[in-house]
This record gives sequence, structure tokens and C-alpha cells, in this order.
Amino acid sequence: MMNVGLAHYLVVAGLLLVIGIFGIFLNRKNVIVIMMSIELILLAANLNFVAFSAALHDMVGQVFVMFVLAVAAAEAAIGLAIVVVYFRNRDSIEVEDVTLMKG
Amino acid sequence: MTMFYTMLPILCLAVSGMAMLLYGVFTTRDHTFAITGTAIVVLAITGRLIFAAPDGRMFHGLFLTSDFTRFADMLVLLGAAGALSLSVAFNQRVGITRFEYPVLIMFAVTGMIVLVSAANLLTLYIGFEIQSLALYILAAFARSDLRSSEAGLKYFILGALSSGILLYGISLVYGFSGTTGFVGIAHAFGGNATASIGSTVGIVFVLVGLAFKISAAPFHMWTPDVYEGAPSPVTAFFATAPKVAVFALLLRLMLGPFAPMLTQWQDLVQILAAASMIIGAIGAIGQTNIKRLMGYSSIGHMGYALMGLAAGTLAGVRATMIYLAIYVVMSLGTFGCIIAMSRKGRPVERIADLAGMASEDGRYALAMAILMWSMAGIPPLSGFFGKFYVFAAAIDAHLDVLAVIGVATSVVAAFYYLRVIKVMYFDSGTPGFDKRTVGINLVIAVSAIATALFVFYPSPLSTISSLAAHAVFPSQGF
Amino acid sequence: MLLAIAVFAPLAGALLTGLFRPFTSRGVAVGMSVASLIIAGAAAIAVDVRHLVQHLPDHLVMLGPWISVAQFTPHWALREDTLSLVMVGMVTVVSAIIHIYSVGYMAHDRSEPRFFVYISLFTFAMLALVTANNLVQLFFGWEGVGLMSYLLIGYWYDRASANAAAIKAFIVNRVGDLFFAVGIALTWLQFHSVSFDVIFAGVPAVESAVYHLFGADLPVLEVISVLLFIGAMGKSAQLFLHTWLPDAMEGPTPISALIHAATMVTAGVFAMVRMTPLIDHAPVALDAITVIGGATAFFAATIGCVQNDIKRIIAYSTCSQLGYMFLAVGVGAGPAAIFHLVNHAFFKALLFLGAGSVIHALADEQDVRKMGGLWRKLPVTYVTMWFGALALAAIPPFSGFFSKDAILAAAFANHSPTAMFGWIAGTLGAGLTAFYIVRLMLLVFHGKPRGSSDTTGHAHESPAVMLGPLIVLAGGALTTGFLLAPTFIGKKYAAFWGASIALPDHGAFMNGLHSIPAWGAGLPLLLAVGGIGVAYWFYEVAPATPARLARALPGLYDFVLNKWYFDELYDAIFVRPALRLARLIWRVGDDEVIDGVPSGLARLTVDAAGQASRLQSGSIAVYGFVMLIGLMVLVSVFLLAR
Amino acid sequence: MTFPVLSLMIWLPLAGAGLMFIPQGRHGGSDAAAAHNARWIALWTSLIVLVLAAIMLFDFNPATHGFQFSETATWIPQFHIAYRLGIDGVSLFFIALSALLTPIVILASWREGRRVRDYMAAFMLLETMTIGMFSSLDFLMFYIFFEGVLIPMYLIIGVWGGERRIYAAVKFFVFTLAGSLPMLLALVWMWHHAGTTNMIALMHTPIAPHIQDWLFLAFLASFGVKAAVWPFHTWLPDAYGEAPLPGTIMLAAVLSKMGAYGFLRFSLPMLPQASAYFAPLMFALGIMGVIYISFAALAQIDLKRMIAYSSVAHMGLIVVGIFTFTVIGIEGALFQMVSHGLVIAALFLCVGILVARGHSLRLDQLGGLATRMPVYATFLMLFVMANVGLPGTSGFVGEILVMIGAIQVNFWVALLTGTGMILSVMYMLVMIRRVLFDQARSIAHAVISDISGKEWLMLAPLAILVIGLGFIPSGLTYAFQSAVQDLVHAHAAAMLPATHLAMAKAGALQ
Amino acid sequence: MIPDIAFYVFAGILLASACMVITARNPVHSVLFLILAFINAAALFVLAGAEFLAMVLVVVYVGAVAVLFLFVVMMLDVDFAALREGFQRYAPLGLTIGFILMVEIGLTAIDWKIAPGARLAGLAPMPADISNTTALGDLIYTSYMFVFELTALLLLVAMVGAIVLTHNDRHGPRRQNIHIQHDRRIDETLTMVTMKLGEGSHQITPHAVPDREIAQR
Repeated sequence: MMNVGLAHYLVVAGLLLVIGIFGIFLNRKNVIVIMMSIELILLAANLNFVAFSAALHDMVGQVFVMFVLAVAAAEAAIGLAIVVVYFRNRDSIEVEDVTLMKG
Repeated sequence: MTMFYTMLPILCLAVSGMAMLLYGVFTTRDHTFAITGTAIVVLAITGRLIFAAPDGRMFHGLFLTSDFTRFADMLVLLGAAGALSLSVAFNQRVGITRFEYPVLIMFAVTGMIVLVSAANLLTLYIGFEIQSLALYILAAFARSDLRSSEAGLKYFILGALSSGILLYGISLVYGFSGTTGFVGIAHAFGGNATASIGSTVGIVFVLVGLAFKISAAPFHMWTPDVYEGAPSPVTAFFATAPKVAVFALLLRLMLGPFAPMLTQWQDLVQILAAASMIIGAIGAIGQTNIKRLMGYSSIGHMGYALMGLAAGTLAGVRATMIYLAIYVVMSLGTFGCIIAMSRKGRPVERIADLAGMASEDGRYALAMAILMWSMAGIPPLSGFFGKFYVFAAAIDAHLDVLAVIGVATSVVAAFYYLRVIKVMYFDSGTPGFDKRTVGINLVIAVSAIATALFVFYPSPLSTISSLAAHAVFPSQGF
Repeated sequence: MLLAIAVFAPLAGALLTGLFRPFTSRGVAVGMSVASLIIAGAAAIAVDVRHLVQHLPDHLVMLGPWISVAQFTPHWALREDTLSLVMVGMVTVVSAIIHIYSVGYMAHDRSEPRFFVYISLFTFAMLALVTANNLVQLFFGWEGVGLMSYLLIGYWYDRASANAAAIKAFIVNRVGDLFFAVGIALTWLQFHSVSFDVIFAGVPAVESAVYHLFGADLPVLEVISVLLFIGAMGKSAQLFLHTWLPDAMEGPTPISALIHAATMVTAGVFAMVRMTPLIDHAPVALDAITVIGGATAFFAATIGCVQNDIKRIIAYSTCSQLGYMFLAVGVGAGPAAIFHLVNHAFFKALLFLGAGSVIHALADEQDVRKMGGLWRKLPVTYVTMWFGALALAAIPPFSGFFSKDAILAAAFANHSPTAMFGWIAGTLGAGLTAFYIVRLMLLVFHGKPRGSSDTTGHAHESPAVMLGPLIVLAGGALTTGFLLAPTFIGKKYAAFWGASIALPDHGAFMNGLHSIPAWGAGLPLLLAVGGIGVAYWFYEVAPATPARLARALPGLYDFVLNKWYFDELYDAIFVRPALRLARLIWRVGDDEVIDGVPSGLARLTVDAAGQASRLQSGSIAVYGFVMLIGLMVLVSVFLLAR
Repeated sequence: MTFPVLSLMIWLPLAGAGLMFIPQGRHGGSDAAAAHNARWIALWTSLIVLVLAAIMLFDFNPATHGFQFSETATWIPQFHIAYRLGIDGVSLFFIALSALLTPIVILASWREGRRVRDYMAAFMLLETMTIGMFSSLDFLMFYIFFEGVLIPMYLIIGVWGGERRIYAAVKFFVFTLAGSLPMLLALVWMWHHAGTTNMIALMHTPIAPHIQDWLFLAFLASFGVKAAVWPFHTWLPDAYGEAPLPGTIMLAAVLSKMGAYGFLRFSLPMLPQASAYFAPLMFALGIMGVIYISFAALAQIDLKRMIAYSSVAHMGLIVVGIFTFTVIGIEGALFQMVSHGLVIAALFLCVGILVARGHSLRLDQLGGLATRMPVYATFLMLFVMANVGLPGTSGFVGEILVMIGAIQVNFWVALLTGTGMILSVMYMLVMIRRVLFDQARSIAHAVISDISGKEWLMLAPLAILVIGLGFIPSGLTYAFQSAVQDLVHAHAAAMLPATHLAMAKAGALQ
Repeated sequence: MIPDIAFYVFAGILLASACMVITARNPVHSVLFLILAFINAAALFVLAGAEFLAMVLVVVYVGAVAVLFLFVVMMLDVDFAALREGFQRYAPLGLTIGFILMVEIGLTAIDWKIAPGARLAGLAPMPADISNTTALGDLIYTSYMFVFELTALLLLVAMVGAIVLTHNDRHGPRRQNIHIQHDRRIDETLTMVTMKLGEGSHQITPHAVPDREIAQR
């Protein structure tokens, strides 16, 4: 078993990113799950930052994560608000239903 | 003290935004009109303050002011002011008159100004998110309207995805260069060591994240839907300010910190540009909804503007900025015309609804026709000059294929712009639109006249954009 | 000055008539036209006499510059030399006579002044042609007569046949004109001038010059000559381009007279004679002219023998006579050609006007089979037409004898194979000529009236204004031959023509025409007399013979009756394919092939638009997916490009 | 700077158009009043321009080499693009032609009742664009005017056109735009190459031959479509056929000349090697145009379309003349262009007279008009004869000059170009017959009256010019002479081997 | 050694629960897995030496964001029964592309390089003598003060936005509107339903005129 280093973190973050992206387009039913996938993507980025911060012995990465967390929270709030609005209009949050406008 | 002056525009926007918010919350009567008016005044004041801000980096290198950022800021403010002037009547008509609208636009503009001036990936990200969040809300602003909320939902999910990708890219770039400051990144990429795969992928991710916002194909998919669904003044705002802000940032980023990798990302930008022009031209052909049409149109326009970025030269930057300036003016006018389309208080959006407009209201039809022709790039209207400069930049940088694609798509695109004119001038009908308000008339008139008469005095814009472009290329006159 | 009056008086007459028509009475309008022609004729005679008497040198009346581009500088000018003056005299006199005749003939037409405008302009165009000092001005007149013939043939424009004939005339003429114009261009290329003097002066220098054409180096003079000759063929209705002339009968009869006698058809002969200084250095072209001329002389005569339309017979006779003139040019006897031209002008005008008188009398009946026995009712016409017929049949002492004999003698004297062919064809043609014209005279004036009684019954002699010209012309037909022969083709012909007509081999053939064997000289006359005899036998003694003969040789008869099937042939290989091609080009070429490319592209674009909007399904997942693909592609491209 | 006659001529019509849109008070602002004002403003403006054109014609000094009436002003100094105007013998008469025809077409559309103000404004705009184009000495300005024509023309066809006007308008627009955009690229390239868009400077900027080829093709696409050179002509019958007659007149008489003018102004002097290289192609296209289009014209059943095709056929002749590279050929082409402008305008005016009387334009429904309308018939006959190039009319001079120019190149070029003489007669005479002659066909509902005073006013000047130029062609050629000679000399100089060498070097240095 | 094992364990659980987030049938389960993923990520943060961030992650995400998700999932009465239909349609292509992307991102990790001098370029080298939290605080309130303030603005935007979108604004106090009450007809108010045994009441069709609309009158 090799020593855990930067690369390991990056691989984990990369996988997390891919899982998050998968979550978006493989999920056909529920918008909220898509939003969770986005949280995963942000988490992947955060993991990267932290890993780089450690590898570089630089605090900026951590500062970045700090702000990203705030942004992510805000984003989640907005996102959920929009979902609620949509649900009120449509009584559904199924992804397949969100296709009123197309072409 | 210089720091204060740098801060002043942002302060002015943010603080007055908050003040309006408080005022709106604590008064019982509806003061939206007054608040919107105030917001426009504040935007104007901000514009003045931006000129007071000194050149250079501020706040520990997080923020930068230059001729370029000033120019971009002006366009952003212009777009915002236009969108605000168009909003009052429309919002009243569809029953979404709320004071939060101008406030959110103020905040969005704050974010954009930060974005435009970002000199650090952190500032970039926060600025990007401020404006994004505000835009998500604005898209869904007509919350009892299903289409608006759907637009908000789509825009939010895809936007969040793109900002996630952007963030991931930023993390990779940070990991490679060890810093988030633009200067440091430029040093890292400019060093003699070749960049790692990771850092290059990071650049692509950043590019993709930003390309989403300017709706460059293939990251454009949200555009037509959101343009259609969002309330028209919001669409007008979408089509102008954020595009300019993100574009300005893109130019600064790609030709600043990422400039050493120019030869590598140039291909990508070319792909984006070509795809956008093609999608913008082809997608619009079958459209019947004029807002959707404008969505595709903006995709195409961004393709042309990207041509200047793809050139990666000073001429390219200049061309792109000229293009954007012209585009903002044209777009505002066009959306003014679109917002004027309402019958008995209800907005109508089909192109066919314009039938017979030329007979009923010649001035409206003329203005719309001028704008459409300009969008199609027919001389002597201003849109032609935009195209001319970007083609020049592309040829200058030997991007011949891109230029040829641009030419071919121009022809296709002209076809659907012509259709709008055709409907207005050749088809018969009685649109019976409602009376327009002064604000809308003003926006349409100013924009159409500016578009039509640009040919007589184009040099100021080229002077300003030259200055701006030189600011992006400090090496050429550092 | 006099020459200018002669040339421009008809133009002035036409303009005055045309412009003042709305303000004056018909008679005044017509009168202006007729008067102008009389003035022109008088001026022409005056200038001719002056020229003859004073022996003035050839000179130019400069009128002014025309085109002036680089070295291409044709001027407007009137050339005053013997050839031009002879032509001017002939044209103005004959035209004046026809004008006077027309006053009577057209008296009942509803747009009489228009007619006079046309014929005056026609005369002017012809005068401009014959007095031209350069090829381009000649071409001006050349096209002018073409236009006027078109207008005059189609004078009764509400008749479909008249329109068709007019268009045919113009188009066929234009075919020749094209080659003529190319010939002009080539001449300019060779000589850097289109002025006759310069060209003729330059001819010896370029005799050996070649022009690359058809992958071979051809002598340039040959090429030019052939091109110009093709133009002349069109104008003078020579074989292959003759089809318009018989159809031109659709116009009023005075027009036929004018076209066939004085103007238009003689232009080709004149042009060839005018160009003799050049053509004489082109032996192959001369041979071609000889052959075509001879062939036309014979070919048209055969057709003339079986036609039934009185004007058509005379028309084919014109065709045939023009063949003689070309034959003369071809064998190097230009003066003889002009001599025949002048004689022909008189007797052919006479014949046509006579025929017009007959037609006039019979209320527009033109079929000779429905005439007969008219000599009692139309005595003056009868007598005068005999004068013309005998002149045409070349019976001494009528004028045709002198000139036609001279031509055949010159051909005989030339001895070259082509000239011999021409001589044989011409001699046979002489016999046929006598046959058909006498046939015409007999059918029209002798025998029993065959037409319906109400037309023949009401037949009456024409008014004096029509008979006067007939008598004058009859005098001409009788006298021009022996009066002019000594001057035109006599011993001193060279002095008379001066430099205006060049003769090959120093006039060997002209000089030779008085010294050919008696049988050679006598044979044409013998055949002519024979032709008269046969005609008398067929139509007076044994009227059933022609029909029997026709039945006995049906193929030959139909072939000749149908004019050797030229019209049908041209219809099949030119007219109908052209129309079909036109429709094909429009409907298939333009609408489908050429427009197919852009409309195909448009369809492709629209299809692509359909595809694009199908992809734009509205689904967030699909949008995300597309973004992902984009991301993947960009990353891949970036990694690969790296 | 002297009296800015060119600028005045360009901007006056635009100002006139603007004037029409100034609201004329609440009380006098009725539609009828606005229409009335628009008509008179248009007429007077165009007449003033005509007067200015006359002044220009008189002041023009044919002996001067180079450009006259030059005007320069800064425009976009950062890019070395300036407002440059000037004319030489080549452009002189096209400006005069535009100035002459505009008042005539305004007169011709005096009775247009629909949206008169827009209509007149469109024609004013058109005049600005055409005169501007012919007098531009800056490539960008040229392009702007060249393309800007599309805007008024699209409206003119689309709003006031015939049955299939929309199809025709869009086809016209898209074809022309597709044609001109390659030129935009070429323009940009040349600007990049030479550092300026000054046309005079561009004429003296050598370009490597292999690049010239590309530029030439780009120009060909643009000018070819505008001049309707075969096979870029298919937009034309539709556009001509469907446009309202005044629009057709401007299209046929002036706009189609823009392409030919472009060849002369750009292709020949700026791309001499490529022009020489592609000359055989151009001859082929020109001859194909003459023959093919003439046949297509023969098949037409609509009067307007037949004349439209005839117009294209003549453009073939012009193209051949231009690419002979001889003084005579080019002057012939120029002469033919002016003559064609006059003649085709007159022919379409004649068509317009029929339309005004309610006649159908289908050839099988016309006929016998010569009896009822003798003066009309005379005019029509005159213009038809000019169209087929009868000597004594202006059409002949151009034709014979082109043929003489062509024969200096090749016998077959001359002969095949000349076939137009025969073919044009074919369809033109058929047309004459169907319109003027034969028995009158179903014209029961049409007003039959001979031409009115106003129509005299429109036709007579053209008739006088057509005949006058036929007899005194030096009235035009005097002005061409020096310009064309310079052009040909410059071309010949550029084709010298020594220049080739220099060019190769210039190419290598790029 | 121990940290290595810990990394693998946490990373494994993190990825596994991430997978579960996107594949779970029930969104509530998804949220719960999300929480699990966050906790493991926090653990990884600790391993990487970012203790403060780990804590913040747990507090903010688990404490706030995830709970917010949970609230919304619960609040929106979504029918979770029919899930994962149409999942397969794009799956093959999606998997291919995802795989390629994964490989590409994997490449970035394996071939990772840091620009020479990157460590020097860093604006804020990690101080050795003070705690992570102090170091972070030092930076945030000095060099990054500007961004910190902007973040405040961002949160304000989010707050305004959430309220604008979801808050049912009533102009003034609720009042009785007698006209509306008078105008109201019986079929607008009552829906007669025949209930079947054992099927619950969720199938009752929504009201002809939703309350929302009436409230807005």
C-alpha cells in the first residue's frame, strides 16, 4: 500500500466530480437529487483545494474553501427556493416535466 | 485613500441597494417606480465613480481597475440601466411589480463589476456567484408563472453545474500555480516548465464554466428556454450585462494569466466560436417565439465575439469589446421592441404577432427593422462594424476557417432576422399593441438611432476600445 | 453638298412626316415624304451628272466624328466616288418612283403616313449604306435597312403571317450581320482602321498575313472576306440565308419593290463590290462567292418555275438575279455586277409595281392560278410588265440582256472551275428565268379568267399615279441596258469606275467578256428563247402539260414546290430545337439546376434546424448531458493538441 | 477643399428621407398630407441631385489622370479608414445615371398609394447608397454602400412588389448577402495586408499571385451575384419580376452595374495577375450568360421577366468587355453599362406604362397595342432596337466596341459574344410582336390611352440620350479615355515579367 | 500508516455514499447519504490538516444545507414511487463519456505537476507556529477582507432571493372581503367525492379555483 499523497486526494475528488456530473444527467426524476449532485461537485472542488493547500503548504486553498462553503450554502438556499416555486406552479419536481419550453 | 476610491463604485451600488431594500421593506405603499428610478440614477453615479477609481490592483491584489474594466463596467451599467427602464411597465402589466427587482439587479451589477475587475480567482468566483445567484432569482422572478419558474429552475441547475465545473477548474489551476492571483498564475504558466495535464484541464474547466454564462455552444442549451421563460426585462438583462461582464473577464483571464497557453486554448475557443455561430444561425430558423429567437441570436453573437478572443491579439480584444458594445445597444433596443409587444395588457411573443406593424406603427417597425438588420450585420448599421472588426481580427490572426464559418453563418442568420422584418413589413395584420410607455420608447429610440447613426461617428468607440485593449495587453505599452 | 441633300432629304422627309403627322392632314404628311424623295432624286441625278461631266476626283464629305475610342475612330462621312454615286442615283430614283406609286397604292390604308415614314427612312438607311466611307457606317446603314425591312414586312402587324415573316427577315439578316460585325472587328484588328481607304491601302502589305483559326493558319484576308460575305449572303438572300426573302412578300407591294429592287437586297452585292480591293486578294473567298452566287441563281430559278403566288415568283427571281450579281463579283467582274444591279433595280421594281397593280385590281388576289385574261382590263400594266419580263428574261434589247450576258461572259472568260460552275448554273438559270417569267405573264394576262367572277369582273386599271411610275420604269427597263452598257462595262469602264471597284488580274475578266466564243456568248440567249418557247407551249398551247409533268415527276415537283424544303429543314434544326432549348434552360436549367444548389443548401439548413430543435428537448438532463459532451470534447481536444 | 459636390449628392437624398419623417404638425399630419409631402420632397431632392450631377459633369476634366472632386475626412483614424470620395471617368456616368434615373422613377411612382412615405424614403436611401458606392475611394465605404443597397431594395421588393414578392425579396437579399460576404473577408485581408482601405493605395499594393486568386474568387462571388453573371443570376428574374417597376428600374439600371463596376475598380487594378489568370473563366461565364440567358429569355411568358433576362444577357457582354484588358473592350463595356442602364430603365418604364393602364403583363394576354398607342409603340420600338444593339442607338456602340475588344483576345470569344446580336433579336422581336402587334387580346378591362405628358417626361430624356449617344458616343467616351488607358497600362505593367519577380518577392516576404 | 488506512476508509465511504446519493430510490435516503458523504469528506479534511474547515463543513453542510434539503424533500409531497424510469436510455452513451472524462481527470491526478516556484508564489504560506483556525482567521480578516465582505453581500442576495421567491406577500393585513365571500359559488368551494374504502384521500382532485388565487383577489 503506497503512501497517501496529493494524487490520492485528486483521484478521490475527480471521482466525486464524475459521480456528481453523472447524478445530473442520469437522474431523470427528481430535481432535488440533481441539486445534491451539484453539492457533490462543489465538495469535489473543495477536496481539491484542501489537498492542494496541504501539498503547497499554502493557506489560500483553505480560505477558498471557506468561501466556497458559504457560496454553496447560499446556492442551495436559492436552488431550493426555486424548486419550491416550481413545485407550487406544477405540483411536481420531476425532471421530465421541466420541458415546457423546448425547440 | 486610493483604496476608498476603488471601493466607491461597489460601495455605492451595494449600499444603495441595501438602502432601497430597507426602504422597500419598511414602507407599506408600492414604491417600485421610484426605486427603479433611483436605481438608474445610482447606476449613473456608479458610472461616474468608476472613472474616479485609480488604475491598478487593490485589496491585496484581489481587484484591478484599468481602462478595460472601466469600459466593460460601462457596458454592464448600460445594460442594467436599459433592463431597468424596460422593467417598470412590463412588471406592472404581468403583475410582478416588486421593489426587489431593481435591488436584485443592483446586486447583480455589483457582482459583475467585481467579476470584471477580478484579479484573483477568489474574487472571480465570488463575483461570479453574486451575479449568478441574483440572475437565478431574476429568471424565476415571475414566480406564479410556470414558464418563469421553469426558466429559473433550468438556469439554476445548469448554472450551478457550470459554476461547479468552474470551481473545479479553479482548484486545478490553483494546485498547479500555487496561487490564485492572476499575476502569480501568469508567472507559473509563463515559466519554462511545461504545464501539467492537470493545469491544462483546469483551464478547460474554467473556460467551460465561463462559456456557459456567455451561452457559447455547446454550453448554450439553457439559453433559448431561459430567454423564453424569464420575464422579458430580465431576458433583456440576461442578454446584455452578464454577457459583457463574463466576456470581459474571459478576455482578461485568457489573455492574462492563461496567455502563455494561448496556442493551446486557441483551438478550444475556435471550436466554441464556430459551434456558437452555427448553432445560433441554425437553431433560430424554426423559431416562432421572438424571445427564443433572440436567445439563439445571442448565441450566434457570442460566437462572433469569441472570434476576437480566439484571435488572442490586441486587435481581437478590441474587436470583441467593440462587438459587445454594439451588441448591448442593439439588444436593449430589440428587447424594448419585444417588451412593447403586448395586447390588452398581456405580453405576446410570437413573431407572427408583429404582422402589419409597419402599417400600424411605422416608427416602431422602422426601429425594429434597423435593429434586426444591424443584428444581421448589414451595413451601414452598427452591427456590421462589429462583424467587420471581429473578421478583421480573425483574418489578422490567420483564423481563416473561422472567418469563413462566420461568413456562412451570417448569411443563414440574416435569413431569420429578415423574417422578422418580413412579418412587420410584408405581411398584413393588425397587431393592436398597447400604448408604449416613455421608458420603452426612449430605450428603443436611443438604441435604434445609435445603431443607425453609428456609421457617421464610429471613431470614439474604436478609440475607447483601443485603450481598453491596451490595458489587457500591458506588454504592448506596459 | 448635293450629295448630302440626296442622302439626308429622305431622312428629313421621314422625320417631318412622322413629327408633323399629328398636326397636319394626311395628304400633307405624305406629301412631305414624297417631296423629299423627289428632291433627293433630283439632287442625286444632279450630283451624278456633275460627277460625270466634271470628272471630279473621289472625295469625302465629312460630317463629323462618331466613335472615338483608342485607335477605333470611325467618322461620319459621305463617300463620293463612282460606285457610291451610281448607287445613290439608282436608289433615290427608284425610291422616288416607288414613293409616287405608293401614293396611289396605299391611299386606302389606315396608317398611310407611317408607311411613308418607313420607306423614306428605308431609303435613307440604304443611302447611308452606299455612301459609307467606313465599314462601321456601312454597318449602320446595313442594320438600318434590316430594321426598316422588318418594320415594313410587318407593316400590317395585325396579320400573324406578316409578323412571322418580319421576324424571320430580321433574324436571318442578323445571322449574317453577326458575321459581318465579326468581320469588321477582324478588319480593325488587322488594319487598325475601318476606313475603306486605309484598309485598301493596307491590303497588299498583309496579303501573306495569317490568322489562327480552326487550328490552322489561314490567310487573314480570306477570313475577313468570308466573314463579310456571310453578312452579304444574309442581306442579299443568298442560298442558305435566303429563306426570309420570299416570306417578305407579306409587306405591301411597294415595299417588295423597294426591298427587291433598290434597297436592302442589293446592299450585300454593293458591299462585296465595295470590298473588292480586299476580296480580290482572297481567291478562296472569291471562289466561295462564285459558287454560292451561281448556285443561288440556279436554285432560286427552279423554285420560281413552280410557285403560284405572283409576288413569290418575282421574289425568287430576285433571289436568282442576286445570285448572278454575286457570280459577277466572284468571277472578278464587279462593274458587271453593279450594271446588273442597276438594270435589275428598274425592271424588278417595274415587275413588282406591275404585280402590285394587278393585285390592286383584283382586290388583293395573289394566286396566279386564279387570274388570267387580264390584259384587256389592265392594258397599261400588261404592256409595261412585258417590258419588265423581257428585261428579266434577258431578251435584247431590254436591259437585262446586256448585264446578264456580261456576267455570264465574264464567268466564261474566267475559266476557273468555280467560274465554269457558275457559268453553267447561270446559263441554265437564264433559261429557267425566261420560262418562269413568261409563265407568269401568260397565266396572269392571257387565257381565260380563272378566278371568281366578282374579283376578276371588277378588275380595273390602276390610277394614273400608279401607272405613271410603271411607264417610267418600263422606259428604264428598255433603255438602261444599252444606254449604260458602254459606260459601265464598255471599253472605258476602268476610267468610269476609277478606283472604286478593284478588278483581279488587272481586269482580265472584264476585258475578256467581249472576246469569248460566240457559242458561249449566245447560249444563254438561246436558252432564254427556249424557255419562252416552252412556257408558251405549256401555258398557251397545251395547258394540261404542266399538270401532267407534275404528276409524272411527283418527287421533283414537290421538292421544288416546297422550296427545296429549306424552311422545313431550318424549322427542324434551328427553330424548334431553339424553342425547346429555351424552355429546357428556363425550367430545368434555371429553376432546377442552378437554383437547385442554393435551395438545396437552404433545405439542408432547415433540416439541420429541425435536428437542432429536436436536440433542444427542454430536458435539463439532456442539456447537462450536452454540456458534459462539450466538456469532454474540449478536454480531449486540449489534451490531444497539447 | 473645393465645393463638396459628391458629399452633397450622397447625403442630400438621405436628408430628404429624414425630412419626410419629421412630423408635420398635428393638424396637417394626415396620411395624405404626409404622402403628398413625401412625393414632393423626393422629387425636389432628386432633382437637386440631378442638377449637382450636371454641374459635376460639366466640371469634370477628362484630361486629368486620377481622381477628381476628391474629398477626404477622418472617419476611423485608429484603423486608417477614412472618408474618401472621388471619381474618375469610370464612375462619373454611373453617378450621373443614378441621379438621372431617380427623379424618373419617382415620377413613375407618383401614383403609388401605399405607404408613400416609406416608399419615397426607400428610394432616397437607394440613391444615397448608389451614388455613395460609385464615388467611394475607401474600400470599407464602398462595401458599406454596396451592401447597404440591400436594405431599401429588400423593402421595395417586399412591400410594394408583386405576387411572389416575399420569396423574391428574401432570395434577392440572401443571394446578394451570401455573395458579398466573401468580399468582406477579402476586404479585411487586403486591409490587413496593405494597412489601409484607401483604394488608391490598394491599387498600388502588390499581392502575391496565389492569394490574388482567392481574392479574385471572393470578388467574383460578390460582384458576380450583383451583376448577375451566369450562373449567379437566378435571383434576378425573381427580383426583377416581382419588384415594383421603379424598383426594377433601379435594380436593372444601376444596381446591376455595381458588380461590373466592382470588377473594373477592384478585380482588374488590384488583382492583375488573377484577373488575367481567370479571364478565360470570365469569358466563359460571360458568353454562357449571353447564350444561355438569351434562350431562357425566349421561353419567358411574362413581359417583365423577359426584359429581366434580357438584362442579364447584356451583363454577359459587359463582363467579356471588361476582361479583354483592352482599352476598346473596357470602354465598350463601360459604354454598354451606361447604355444598358438607360435602355433597360426605359424598357421597364414602358412596362410600367402598361401596368398603370391595368394591362396584364402576360405575353399571351397582350397584343395589338400599336394601333391604340402609337407613340408608346414608337418609344418601345426604339428602346427595343437599342437593346438589340442597332447602330444609331447607344446599344450598338458598346456592342461593337466589346466585339472589337474581344477579337483582340480570341476569334471565338468575339463570335460567341456576338451571338447576342442574333439571340436578343429573337426574344425581343417576339416580345414586340406579342405586345404591340398581332390582334388585340383580352385587354377589355384595361384603359387604352396613349402615353401622358408625365410619361413623355420620363421617356423622352431617355430616348434622346439613347439616340444621342448612338450618334455622338464621344459624349461618354471622352470621359472614359484617360481612366481606362491608365487602367489598361497599369494592368499591362503589372503583367510584365519584371513585375512578376517583384511580386514573387513580395509574396515571399509575407 | 494509520492515516493512510483512515484515508482509504473515509474516501471509500465518501465515494460509496456519493454513489448512493445519486442512485437511491428515495430522495430522503439521498439526503441522508449526502450527510454521510459530507461527514467523511470532513474527515478527509482533517487528514489533510484543515481542521477548521472540517468543522465548518459539518456545521454548515450537515447542520444547515443537508437539513434544508431534507426539509424541502419532506415539504414537497413528491410521489417517490415511480423512480428511475428512462434511466437507461442515455446510460450507455453517458457511461462512455463519463468514463472518458474520468480517465482524463484521472490523468490529471497521476501526472500532477506543480509549477516550479509555485510554493514561493503562494500568497499565504502555511504558518508553522499557529493553529489552522488562527491562520485562517488571520487571512480572512486581512488579505481577504474584501472577499469576505462580498460574501456577506452574496448571502444577502441569497436571503433576498429566497424570500422574494417563496414568501407569500400580503399587502397589508388580512381583511375580510365580503364580495368575494358573496360571489363564491358552491361548486367553487365544495367538491363532492365518493370515497372508496382503503384508498386514502390523496386522489381528490385539486380545487377548481385554488386558494392561492382566491387569496390574490
